[in-house]
Amino acid sequence: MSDTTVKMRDIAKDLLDKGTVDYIIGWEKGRFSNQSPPAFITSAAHVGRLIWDEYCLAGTAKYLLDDKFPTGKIGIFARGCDARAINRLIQDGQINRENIYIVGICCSGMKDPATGNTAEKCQYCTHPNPIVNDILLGDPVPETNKPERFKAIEELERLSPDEKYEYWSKQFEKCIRCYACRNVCPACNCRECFVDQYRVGWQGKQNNEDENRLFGLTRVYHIADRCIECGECARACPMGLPLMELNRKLIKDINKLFGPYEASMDTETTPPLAKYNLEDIEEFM
Amino acid sequence: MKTIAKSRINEVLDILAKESKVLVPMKVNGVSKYTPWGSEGRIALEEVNTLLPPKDTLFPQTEKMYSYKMANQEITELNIHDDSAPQIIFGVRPCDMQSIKCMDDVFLTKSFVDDFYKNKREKLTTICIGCSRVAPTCFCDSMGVDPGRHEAADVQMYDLGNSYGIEAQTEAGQALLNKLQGLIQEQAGELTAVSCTLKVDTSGISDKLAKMFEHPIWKEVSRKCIGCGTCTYLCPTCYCFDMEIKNNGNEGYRFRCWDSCMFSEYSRMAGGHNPRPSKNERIRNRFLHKLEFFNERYGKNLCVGCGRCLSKCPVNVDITLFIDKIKEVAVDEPV
Amino acid sequence: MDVIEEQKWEPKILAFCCNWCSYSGADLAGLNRMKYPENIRILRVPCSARVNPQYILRAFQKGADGVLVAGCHPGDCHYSTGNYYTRRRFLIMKRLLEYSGIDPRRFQARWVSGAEAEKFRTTVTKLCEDIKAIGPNRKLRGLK
Amino acid sequence: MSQCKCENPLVPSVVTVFKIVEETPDIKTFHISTKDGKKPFTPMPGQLGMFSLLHVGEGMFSVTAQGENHLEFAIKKCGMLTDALHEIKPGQMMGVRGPYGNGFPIELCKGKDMLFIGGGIGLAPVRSLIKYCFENRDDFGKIDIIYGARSMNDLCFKEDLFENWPKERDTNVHVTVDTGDENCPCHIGFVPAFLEEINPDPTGKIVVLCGPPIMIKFCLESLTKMGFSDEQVITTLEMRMKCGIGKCGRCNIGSKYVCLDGPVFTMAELKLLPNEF
Repeated sequence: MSDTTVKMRDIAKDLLDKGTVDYIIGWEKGRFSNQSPPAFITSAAHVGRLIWDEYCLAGTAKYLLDDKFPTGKIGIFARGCDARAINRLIQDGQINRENIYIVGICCSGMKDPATGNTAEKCQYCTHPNPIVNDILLGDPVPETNKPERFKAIEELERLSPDEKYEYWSKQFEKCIRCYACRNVCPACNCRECFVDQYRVGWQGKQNNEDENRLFGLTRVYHIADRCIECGECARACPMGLPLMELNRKLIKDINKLFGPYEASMDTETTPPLAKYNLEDIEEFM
Repeated sequence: MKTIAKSRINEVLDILAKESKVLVPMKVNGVSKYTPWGSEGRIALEEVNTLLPPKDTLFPQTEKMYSYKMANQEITELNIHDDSAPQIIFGVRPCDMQSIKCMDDVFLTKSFVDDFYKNKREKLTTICIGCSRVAPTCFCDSMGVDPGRHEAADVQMYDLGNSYGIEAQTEAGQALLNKLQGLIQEQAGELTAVSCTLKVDTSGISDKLAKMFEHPIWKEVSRKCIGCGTCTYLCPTCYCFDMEIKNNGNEGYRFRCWDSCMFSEYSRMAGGHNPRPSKNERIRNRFLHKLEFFNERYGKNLCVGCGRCLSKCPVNVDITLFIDKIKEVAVDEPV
Repeated sequence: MDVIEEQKWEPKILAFCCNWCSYSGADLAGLNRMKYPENIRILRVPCSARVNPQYILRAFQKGADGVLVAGCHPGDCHYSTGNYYTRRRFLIMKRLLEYSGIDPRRFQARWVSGAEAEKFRTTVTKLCEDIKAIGPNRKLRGLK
Repeated sequence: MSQCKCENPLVPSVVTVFKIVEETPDIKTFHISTKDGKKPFTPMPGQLGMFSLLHVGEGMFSVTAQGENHLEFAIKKCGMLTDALHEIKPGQMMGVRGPYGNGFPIELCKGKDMLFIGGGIGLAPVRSLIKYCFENRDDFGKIDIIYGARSMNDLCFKEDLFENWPKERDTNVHVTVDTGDENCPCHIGFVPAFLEEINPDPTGKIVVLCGPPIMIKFCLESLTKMGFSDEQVITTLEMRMKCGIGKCGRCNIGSKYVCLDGPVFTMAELKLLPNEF
């Protein structure tokens, strides 16, 4: 059992015993050794279920939406990505910072359950240390800007329009429209998704490459300036669509056009597409 | 026993593909699924199970039902769409074979017969390959499926190492074997029985669940569900569908497409009322459908133990853990 | 599309025009009897910022061969700042469309004031010529 | 016109709407028959038909009445399809398929006194059985009809309520509205309260109850108080139905499918089902 697991359980026990939190969201072991899904611990007697290992891949923050108006505080274990996700939800007016107690965990990356290598979502992580927390576990992990995370995007940009279209056709052909990408995404926090607004008819229900593409492109644009690069969408996708190649394209462009910006590093900075600058680049003259 | 050398499988498929579409487990674009023989991709018989189930063959994710044309108030055309054609599905595993049986129950029995399904089913020949090894997520034998064979297949094959044992189980299967005469040898072969490493005890679970509709366990089980449709779309037996229209000016078509009981929109009525408003009710409906409701109606579980949802659920909502948990619960405990 | 249909093909171009400038500009073009291609279908919107980027995708999906978003010049927005947001949004959207493989010539955003009838005409004429040159759009069509 | 001859249960047959009656501002009754003037199918009272405006969508509605050569559907405006339906004019062609569902248990009702309770559009399914009773008047005892709507304007089937039905032998029609002024010709008050005022005798009686959920709830309480048993009360359910033939899976309540095993249930049957509707 790792050192962090022990500390995690101690903290959870303490928080639950003292009544600081009503319940705490962390991770537990699944059926198999390469599964550590989210867990909800409601009493100090069950803190032994909590675990911290290299398979704690799933995000915890999105669950805060299931309990927007809690009776007491919600405890939550948060890695770097979860902390930014929490900021995201706060900034989007979904949850209240006062309602949550954040136990930050400095995270040195998780493993892909299928291969045992570093998970893709962690490979390009720029903020492994929780930027917002009430208490911090573990020693901060060195952070780098990882400009190499845009390499795949640059390569794609070099293709001709038809080649690009072909590439994305091959990807969207695979999509089964299970909406796992949307449901794990902390930026996808609309009360009602455009997909479900069936009376408006934004999205056809038939599964074909083009409807799938319409979904993919619309979703990525919806979260354009709010994507926190947690990589959950691509991880959750059962069909292995490289969804972060879409998100990062927008992030790259936003940075280039409107200046350096990282979503949800705080809860105050207005996202770039929700503001403007008189001096913005002019291409539409 | 009649056998076919593994090295000659491509020839087998070539022969079969002359007369009808042959679907083979292939890895295409990183996804393993039943793919028409001859298309780009790599044959993936070594994988225990394909990522996408074979249900698409009989019940496509999007299926055109009929097209229409209108002129003002008048309907000038209404044409039923039937794209059924002879198909052979090769290399179906016993669990997926069982799933076809479940779908047969749904679409072909109980007062109405679904013609779209029936047309395709009647033209389908199934070739099942018994499993010689199992994946850690396999639990078909707990669901009453023999991993080595399935009696409903037209042709049953057995993995004998360097060759496949092959036998016809129906007339259609025999007709198919007749076409392969030149490739079939007579050879002694030893069948090795396999069993799943993952076991669950499903005895009496249906009756027990029948008493647990209001049990607090649902809240606990559903809590980590994120409400996506991965489990239902990868499930070989989930057959729920929606029917929608694609209209373009004066013409259009009506299609049906897979739908998922995990989606909030699924049970919402026109007036806005939703009998299953939260994931609590939705998870309950899915698990009860798999293990109780279907049993009551058709006398079998709607879970075949293929293990796809176990490995692909983004948050590992695990039906086997659920079954274990149900076993432990005392039903009479105060709610 | 077979060969004969291809020869008969005329592009369908959808132009979102803001009510206060570009629509007036188009109107003025009409009043002045300026001739511009009949391939343009104008859809009047209260402000160019009203144009949800998904409308562009939807337009292509429903059969448009080209899409134009036209609004007031920056600084002239009837609602003071609407077109500044438009500018940001479509800078990004344009690049996303291009990235997903849509020919960048098929989507354009332009500032056209109420007095710029001539600019409206040249813009749509040019757009129409461009689209005619690259042929019918087959992408995003939901035909498969 | 190419019309399909085969009997695919998921494909509608083409019918023409030849008459539209505006019952209330938001309820219209549509009279349909096939192109050659026939009835598309012959439903039992309480059975359903899938009604489709091909370019908009399909919806399941109960057949409210049938004639020699036509079917009638009363439809309230409350969604995408019904909004579109309210816009159509006589002569419109559309699709219909059916009949679906179990219908009212006629055998159970035969020889009994009948009490019909309807609220708003809830009279539509009940009306098919009321009409059946009058057509086979000798098979049934005394008939009471209690019907309520929000206001005088919202009463549907006014001709039946005020002209046709009261003339029938051994029949009482009680109409109430939620709100009305002193000139209002009918009773003012909610259906459950009115029911208690009328205070019917449970002996040898079958109650058919249909209306908004809240009305059903309070009527049931009143009926139980008056001594009606669950076996005596019949109601019909609303559920989201798509295929109508027990395949698509969305109208299930437990292992029952409303489109096949329902929509008509006795209260006793309903109490055995999981509480999820």
